Amino acid sequence: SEETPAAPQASAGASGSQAPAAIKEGLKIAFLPKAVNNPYFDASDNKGGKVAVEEFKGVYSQTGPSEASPSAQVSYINTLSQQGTDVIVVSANDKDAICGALNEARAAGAKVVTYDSDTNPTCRDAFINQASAEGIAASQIKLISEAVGPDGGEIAILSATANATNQNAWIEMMKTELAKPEYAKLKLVGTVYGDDDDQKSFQEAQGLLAKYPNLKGIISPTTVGVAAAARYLSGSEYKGKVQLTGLGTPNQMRAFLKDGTVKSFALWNPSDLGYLAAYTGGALASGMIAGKEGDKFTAGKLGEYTVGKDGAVLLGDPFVFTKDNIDDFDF
Amino acid sequence: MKRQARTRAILGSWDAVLLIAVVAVVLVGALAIEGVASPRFWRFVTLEAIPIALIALPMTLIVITGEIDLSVASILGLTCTVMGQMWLWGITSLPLLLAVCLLLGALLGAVNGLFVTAFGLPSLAVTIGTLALYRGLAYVVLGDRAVADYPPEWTMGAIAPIPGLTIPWMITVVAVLAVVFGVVLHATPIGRGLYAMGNNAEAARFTGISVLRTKFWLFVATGAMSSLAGVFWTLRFASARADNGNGLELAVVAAILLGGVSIFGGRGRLIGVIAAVILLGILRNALQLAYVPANTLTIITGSLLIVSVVGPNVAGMVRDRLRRRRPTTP
Amino acid sequence: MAGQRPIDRQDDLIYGLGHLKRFACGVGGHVINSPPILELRNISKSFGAVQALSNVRLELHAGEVHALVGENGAGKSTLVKTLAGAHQPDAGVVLLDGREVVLSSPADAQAAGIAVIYQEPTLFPDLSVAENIFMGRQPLRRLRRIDAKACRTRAVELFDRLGVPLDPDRPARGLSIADQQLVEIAKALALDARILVMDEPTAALSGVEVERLFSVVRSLQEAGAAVLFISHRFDEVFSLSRRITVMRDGRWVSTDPADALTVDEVVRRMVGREVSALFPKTDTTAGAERLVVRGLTRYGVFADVGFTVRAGEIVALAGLVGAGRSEVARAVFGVDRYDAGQVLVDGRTLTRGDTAAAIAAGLALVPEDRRQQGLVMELSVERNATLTRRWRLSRLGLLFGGAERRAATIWSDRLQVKTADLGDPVSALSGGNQQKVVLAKWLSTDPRVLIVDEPTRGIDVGTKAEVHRLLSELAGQGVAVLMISSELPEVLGMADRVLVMHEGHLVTDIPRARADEESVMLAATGQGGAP
Amino acid sequence: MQTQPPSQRGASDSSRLVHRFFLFRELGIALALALLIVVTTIVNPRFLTPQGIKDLLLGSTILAVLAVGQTIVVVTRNVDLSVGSVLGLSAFATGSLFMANPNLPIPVALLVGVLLGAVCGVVNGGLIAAARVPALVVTLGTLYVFRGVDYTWATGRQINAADMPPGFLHMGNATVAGVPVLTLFAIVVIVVAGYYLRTFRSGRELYAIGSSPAAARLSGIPVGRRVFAAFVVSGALAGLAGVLYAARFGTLDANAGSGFELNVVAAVVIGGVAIFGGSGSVYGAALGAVLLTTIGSALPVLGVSPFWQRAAVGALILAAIGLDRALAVRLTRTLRHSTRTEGP
Ligand SMILES: Nc1ncnc2c1ncn2[C@@H]1O[C@H](COP(=O)(O)OP(=O)(O)OP(=O)(O)O)[C@@H](O)[C@H]1O
Ligand SMILES: Nc1ncnc2c1ncn2[C@@H]1O[C@H](COP(=O)(O)OP(=O)(O)OP(=O)(O)O)[C@@H](O)[C@H]1O
Ligand SMILES: [Mg+2]
Ligand SMILES: [Mg+2]
Repeated sequence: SEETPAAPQASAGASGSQAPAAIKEGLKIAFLPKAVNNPYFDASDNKGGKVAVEEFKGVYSQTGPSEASPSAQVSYINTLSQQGTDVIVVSANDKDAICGALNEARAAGAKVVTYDSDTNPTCRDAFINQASAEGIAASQIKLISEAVGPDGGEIAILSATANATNQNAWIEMMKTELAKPEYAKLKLVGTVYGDDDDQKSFQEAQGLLAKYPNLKGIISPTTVGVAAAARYLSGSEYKGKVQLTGLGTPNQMRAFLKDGTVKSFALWNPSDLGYLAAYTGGALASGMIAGKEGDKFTAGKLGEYTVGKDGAVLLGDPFVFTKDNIDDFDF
Repeated sequence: MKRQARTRAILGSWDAVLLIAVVAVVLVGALAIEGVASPRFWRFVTLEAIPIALIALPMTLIVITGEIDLSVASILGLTCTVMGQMWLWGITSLPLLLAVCLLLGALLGAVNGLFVTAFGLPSLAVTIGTLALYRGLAYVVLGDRAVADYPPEWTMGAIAPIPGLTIPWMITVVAVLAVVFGVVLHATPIGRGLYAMGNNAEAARFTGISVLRTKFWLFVATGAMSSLAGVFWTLRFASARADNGNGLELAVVAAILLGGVSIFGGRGRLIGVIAAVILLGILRNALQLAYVPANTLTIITGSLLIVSVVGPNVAGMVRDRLRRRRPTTP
Repeated sequence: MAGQRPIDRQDDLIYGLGHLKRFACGVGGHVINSPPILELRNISKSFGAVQALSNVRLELHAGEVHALVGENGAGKSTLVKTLAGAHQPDAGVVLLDGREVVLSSPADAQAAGIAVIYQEPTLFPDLSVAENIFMGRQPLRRLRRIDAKACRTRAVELFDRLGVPLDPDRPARGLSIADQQLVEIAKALALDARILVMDEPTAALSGVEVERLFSVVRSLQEAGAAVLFISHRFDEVFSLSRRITVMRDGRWVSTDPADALTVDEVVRRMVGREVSALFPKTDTTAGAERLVVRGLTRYGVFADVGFTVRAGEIVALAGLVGAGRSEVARAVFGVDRYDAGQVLVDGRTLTRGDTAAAIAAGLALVPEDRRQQGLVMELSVERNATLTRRWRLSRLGLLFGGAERRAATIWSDRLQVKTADLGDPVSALSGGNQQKVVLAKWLSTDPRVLIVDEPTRGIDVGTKAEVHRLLSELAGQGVAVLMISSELPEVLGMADRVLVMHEGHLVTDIPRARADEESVMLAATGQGGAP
Repeated sequence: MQTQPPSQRGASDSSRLVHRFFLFRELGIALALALLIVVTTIVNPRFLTPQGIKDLLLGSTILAVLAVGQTIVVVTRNVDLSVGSVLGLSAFATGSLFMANPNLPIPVALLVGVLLGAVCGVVNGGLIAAARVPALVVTLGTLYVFRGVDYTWATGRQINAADMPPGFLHMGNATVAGVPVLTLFAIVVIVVAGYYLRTFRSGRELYAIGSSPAAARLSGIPVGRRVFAAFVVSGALAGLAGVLYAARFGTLDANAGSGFELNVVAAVVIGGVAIFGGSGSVYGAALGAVLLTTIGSALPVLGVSPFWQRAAVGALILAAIGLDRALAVRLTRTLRHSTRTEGP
C-alpha cells in the first residue's frame, strides 16, 4: 500500500488556486451498487457511505437495480443525472457499458466515483480501490499456500461471473504471483464461475472436487463463492482435507472458521470502502481535489489519502481474518 | 361464452385503455415529477424502449399464432459476442458486420423454427432449450472477454438524436418496422392466416394456410430482429459481452401480454403492444425519478401485468352480474 | 368377413359392424296421465342482442320419448344447456317433480338425475375412453380410491349394450366423430338418469348405430325414464318419439302427439312456410373428367382407391362410418399425405400433401368436423367466410375490412346464415348456422371440384333443401361434386353415381339408375358383389 | 358378429402398445439419466462415490419438489411461473424466523414455510380461478410481485449459517442409509402426489380439466375449485422447497431461487408432461428434474469448459425433448406399417 504520511491540511490546497478547505454542505451523494439487495453493498453504502455523508451534512441516497446488469445500471445513472445528483458513487457491472451514461452525467455536472469495481478511467473522476490487485492476489496466494502446507499441490479458483472486471484482474495477478519460485509447488488447475449465485457456486465447488481428485485448495475471491464453497466443504468428506480461502465477510464465514473448514480468509472493511468513497466524492464536488495524481484529502476518521495513478485511491491492504480475531468483527 | 364475448369487446378497446394510460402517466408525471417534462427524459425512455420494441414486433406475431420464443435475449447476446469476435478479427465494415449479424439471427431463429415445425415440438420447451444453448454459445465465443473498442462514430452514431430533437434516430427505424409489422398483421391475407392458425391450427390447415411454413418464417424473422436489437445493444453500450441483454425475454413477454395479446394465440393487436412498451418505459423511468426504489418497481411491474388481465375480466363479470340482476328485480 | 380393417394410429380401434336392421317402429304403450317429472315454464334466455329463448315451455313425463324439433338456431341446444345447468335462464322456472329447482351448474343437473348428450362432443382427448365415461363418478374402492378395474368392466358392459366394441383403454384422441358420439351416449347411459336429454345424438351415426341407440332408448323408456330427443331427421323423430314439440325463433310453437302429426305439418310449423322438395337433382350431362384419383393408398387407412368425377357430375361416396371416406377426401385435398397413388385435376397432377396447391387447382373441401376442421371458432363469421378468399379479396397484397364484409354479406344472405352481426364470433352461432358458414367459405371460392363431407349434418330441412339445390346448381355449372354422406336418402336422391367404400377399399361403383338402398347397403357392409 | 372378437383383440393390442409407450416414455428419461451417469463415472469414478451420490440427490431434491408442484398445475393446462419467487420468500421467512427464535422446533419452521407458500398459491389460484385469466400472465406478474416483496423485506440483509440453529442445518446435510434427509422429503412428496393423481377422483379431474376445460365444465367438474387447489398445492410445495433450500444452503438473501422457474418448467417438459395439459406424471417430472441437475453437475466433472456448460445444458434439453418426440413418431409409424402387412 502507498503510505500516506500524515501531512498537515495546508498541503491539500496545492491542487487548486483557491480550493475550499472543507466539503460543501448539502451535496447530493448517491450510491449505485451493482445491485441493491446485496449484503456487501448494504455494508459499504448504508453502513459506510451513509455515515460519511451525514458527517459532512450531505444528502445520502442509495439506488440501483435489483439484479446486477449493466443496462439496468445505465437507466439508474440517467435518472441520477436528471435528478441533479452531485456525486454518483458507482460499482460498475461492466467497465465499458456504463461509460457513455456516466460521461453524460458528468457533462451534466455530476462527479463520478467508482468503488469496488472500476470503469474505464476516462469516464470517472476517481476510483476507490479496496485493495490493489497485486495486494489481493499476493494475499490470496499466500493464504492458500500456508493452508495447503509446504508440500503444495493442485489448487483451483472459484470466481464470480466470467465477466467480472475486478475478479478477472485479480485472477491474472494470481497467475503472475504463482509463477514466483516460492510457490513452485502450487499448481493452478482450473477456474470455474459461480456467477455470484449461491447455488451455482455450491455446485461448482462440488464439481471441482469431483473433477480434480488431488485438489488441495480452492481460492474463491468473492464473498458469495467462498461462503458457498465453505458450506459445501463443511458438509462433505473433504472438510479439513481440502483447504479454502478467499474474500469473505466475517459474519458469513464465522461458522466455518470455527469448525475448521477454513483457516483464514481476507477482506477489507466494506464500510470503510463506502466511507472513503463518500469523502472522495465530497472532496471532488467541493473542488478540494480534481482527481489528479498527487491530490491529497482527508477522509474523516480514516485520515488522509492521496490520489494515485489514474485517479485511484487505495483503501489499504486486505485484512486477514482468522479464528482468533473473527469475533472482533460484526459485518 | 357470453362473458368471453364481452371480455373480447373490452379487450378490443384495451388498446385504448393503454393509450389513455400512457397519456395519463405522461401528464401526471410531467406535473408531479421533476424531469419528466425534460427532453432528456424522452431520450432515455426511447433508448431503453428500442431493443424491447424491436423484439416485441415479430414476437407479437409469434404469440398470436399460439407459439412463443423465449430465446430472443440469448440470440441478442450471441449476436453481440459474434459481432465482438468479428471486430477482434479485424472486420471493420459496419454494413458487413450488420449483414452477418442479421444472417446469424435468422439462422438461430430458423433452428427454433425447425424444431417447432419440422419436429413438432412445443415452442415453449424448444426455446427454453435454445435460451440456454444460445447464451452458452455466447460464452463460448467471447468467454470472459468484453469487446469495447468500437469507433465512437459507431457508438455515438447508434444513439445520435434526430437533428433538432433529443430522441435517437433509431426510433424512426422502429417506427417504420412497426408500420410494416402492423400492416402485415392487420391488413394482409397473411395476417388473417396468423389469427386463424392461432385460434385453430387444424382449421387453418384445412383452409390451405401453410401453418408450419408461416410459423417457421416468423421464428426466422424474430431471430433476425433480435439480432438487430443485439447490434443496437452492442453499439449503444459500446460493449459486446456474453451476458448482454440477460433476462430481456421476460421484459418482452411482459410487454406483449400487457399489450393485450392472448398467450393462447389468436387475439391481440400490435398497437396495444407498442403502447405497452412505451407505458412500461415511461412508468419505470418516471418512478425512478420519483425516488421509487427498484424493489417497489418490481412489484409495480408485476401488479400491472396482473391488472392487465384481471381488470377487463372482472369489469366484464361485474357488468354481467349487474345486468342479470336488473330484470329479476321487479 | 375378417375384422382386419386397416388402422391409422397406434390408438386406432378396429371393430366390425353388426348386421343392418330395419327400424323397428312402434311406441311403448304407456299412457300419459302422471304429472310431469320435469317441467319448464316461461324460460327466456338472451345472448347480448340475440334472444335465444323466449317464454319456452316444455313438459317431460316418465316413460316418454319427447322430440324437440326446429330450424337451425331455433334455440334447441340453448334449451338443452339450460336444462343441463350450463346456462342460467334470464327468466322462468324449472320444476322437478313439481318442485321448483335452480340448476346453477352441470353438477346440479347431474345430481338431479338429468343426463345430457350435447350436440358437440365434450370428451377429454388425453384420457381413456373408460375414464371419459366415468369422469367425476368413477366406481370407488376402500378409502375413496378409484376402482380402475370396475371402471373398465362397466365400460365394456355399456358398449356391449350399444353393440359397439370400443376399447375402453384407448385414449379418446383420434376417435372418429361417430365413435365420439357413441362414447357420449355411453357416458349419459352410465349416469342411470331419470331424464335423458339427447341433442342430435344421431347426426354422426349411420343406420346400424342409430338402431342400436334406439333400442337402448326404448328400454330406458320402458324402465320409466323420460327422454328428450332432438334431431333433424324426421324418420327418427317419428319412429322414436311419442310427442313432438316444435320451436321456432326461440319460441315454443306447439306440442302434439306424434300420431296426430305428419312430416309436412311439422316442417310447416318449424319453418313457417311450405318447403320445396328435397333432393331437387336435375339431370346434367357429364363433361370432361375433372377429378381423377388413381391407386390412392395410405398405409393402414385405405388402399388402391381410384375413381373419376366428371364436370357436372355429382358422385356420392357412401359407406359405413369409419370406412375411410373422409380420409380419402382429406388425402385428395392435400391435408393428409398419401403413400402411393396420384390425384389429377383437369389432367394436372397435384403435389401430395399440399393443400394450397389443391385449392389453387380449384379443389374445395367442406370437412366433416366443422368445429375442428371447418371453422376458427373465435373469429367472426365474416372472417371465417372469407378466409379462403383472403388473397383474392386483397388489393396489392393489402386487405381491408370492407371487401371482406361485402363478400361475407353476399354469401351469408344467400345461405341464410342466422346471425345478429357478421362480426360475431362463429362460436355464438347455432350448429346448423355454423355449417352454413363452412359452406359459404368454400362455395365462394368458385371451385372446379367440390368435395363435401357430410354437408348437411345438423342442418334443418329448409336449409338442407337449399344446400341440395346449391349442389345441383353447381353441378349444372360444370363443377365436379364429390359428396360423402351417411344419409342414404340423400345419397340416392342426389348422386349421378354412387361409389361405396368398405374397410378402406372402394368396392363398387353404382350408376344412378341401379342405385337403391339395398345395393348400397350390401356393398357398404361388404356383402355386395361387383356391380 | 364374427368380426368382433379378432378386432377387439387387435384394439387392445394396440392400446397395450400405447400403455407400453407411456411407460417407455419415463423409461427413456431414466435411460438417458443412467447413460449420463455411467459415462461420467467412467470418465471420473469420483462421480459415483457415496459423497457423489449424496451430492447428486441433494442437488435434485429442491428442483424435484418444485417439479411435482408444477406438474400438478401443468396437467390442468396452466403454469406457475412464480415458484422461484415463492421459494425465495419462504426461504427468507424461514431464516428470519430462526433468527428471531433460535429454539423454534424444525416442524414449526416447515409448517410456516409451507403455509406461506400456500398463501402465495392462494393469491395465484384465486386470481386465476375467480377472474378466469391465463395463468401464465398472472404468475409472471406474481413472479415479480413476490420477488419484490422478498427484496423489500430483506433490503440487502443476508442470513448466514451462523444465524440458524445447528439442528436445522444438520438436517440439510444428514443422511439416512446414504440418502439425504432432504431427499426423503422429496420422495414422500413425489410418491404421495403420484398416487393421488392416479387414484383419486379429484386427481383424475385435474387431468380432465387440462385435457378439455370446456368439457370439464360441462361434465360438472368444479373447474375453478380444482385449479385453485392445484395452485395452492404448487405454492405449498414451493414453500416447502424454500425451507429445504434454507436447510441445505444456510446462506439466504433475497435472491434465493431467482430464475428457477425456467428450470422447473424445463424439468417438467423433459419429464414428458405435456405443456398444454392433460397428460404426464409427477414421476416423469421428478426424473426430469434429476436429469437436469445431473447434467448440471456432470458437466463440470466431465471437465467441460465452464464456457461450454450452459450451451451443453441447452443442447441436452433439446436432445431430450427431441428424442422423446422421435420415439413417439417412430412407434406410430411402426404400428401403421405392421398393420399394413396383415391388412387387406
Ligand atoms: N354462446 C352464445 N352466444 C351468443 N349467441 C348464442 C350463443 N349460443 C347460442 N346462441 C344463439 O342462440 C340461438 C339459438 O341457438 P341454438 O344453438 O340453441 O340453436 P339450435 O336450435 O340448437 O340450432 P341447431 O339445430 O343448428 O343446432 C342462435 O341464434 C345462436 O346464434
Ligand atoms: N382425426 C383422426 N385421427 C385418427 N384417426 C381418425 C381420425 N379421424 C378418423 N379416424 C379414424 O379413421 C378411420 C376412418 O374414418 P373416416 O372418418 O375416414 O371414416 P368415414 O368413412 O369418413 O366415416 P364418417 O362417416 O365417420 O365420416 C376410422 O376408424 C376413424 O377412427
Ligand atoms: Mg343445436
Ligand atoms: Mg367421415
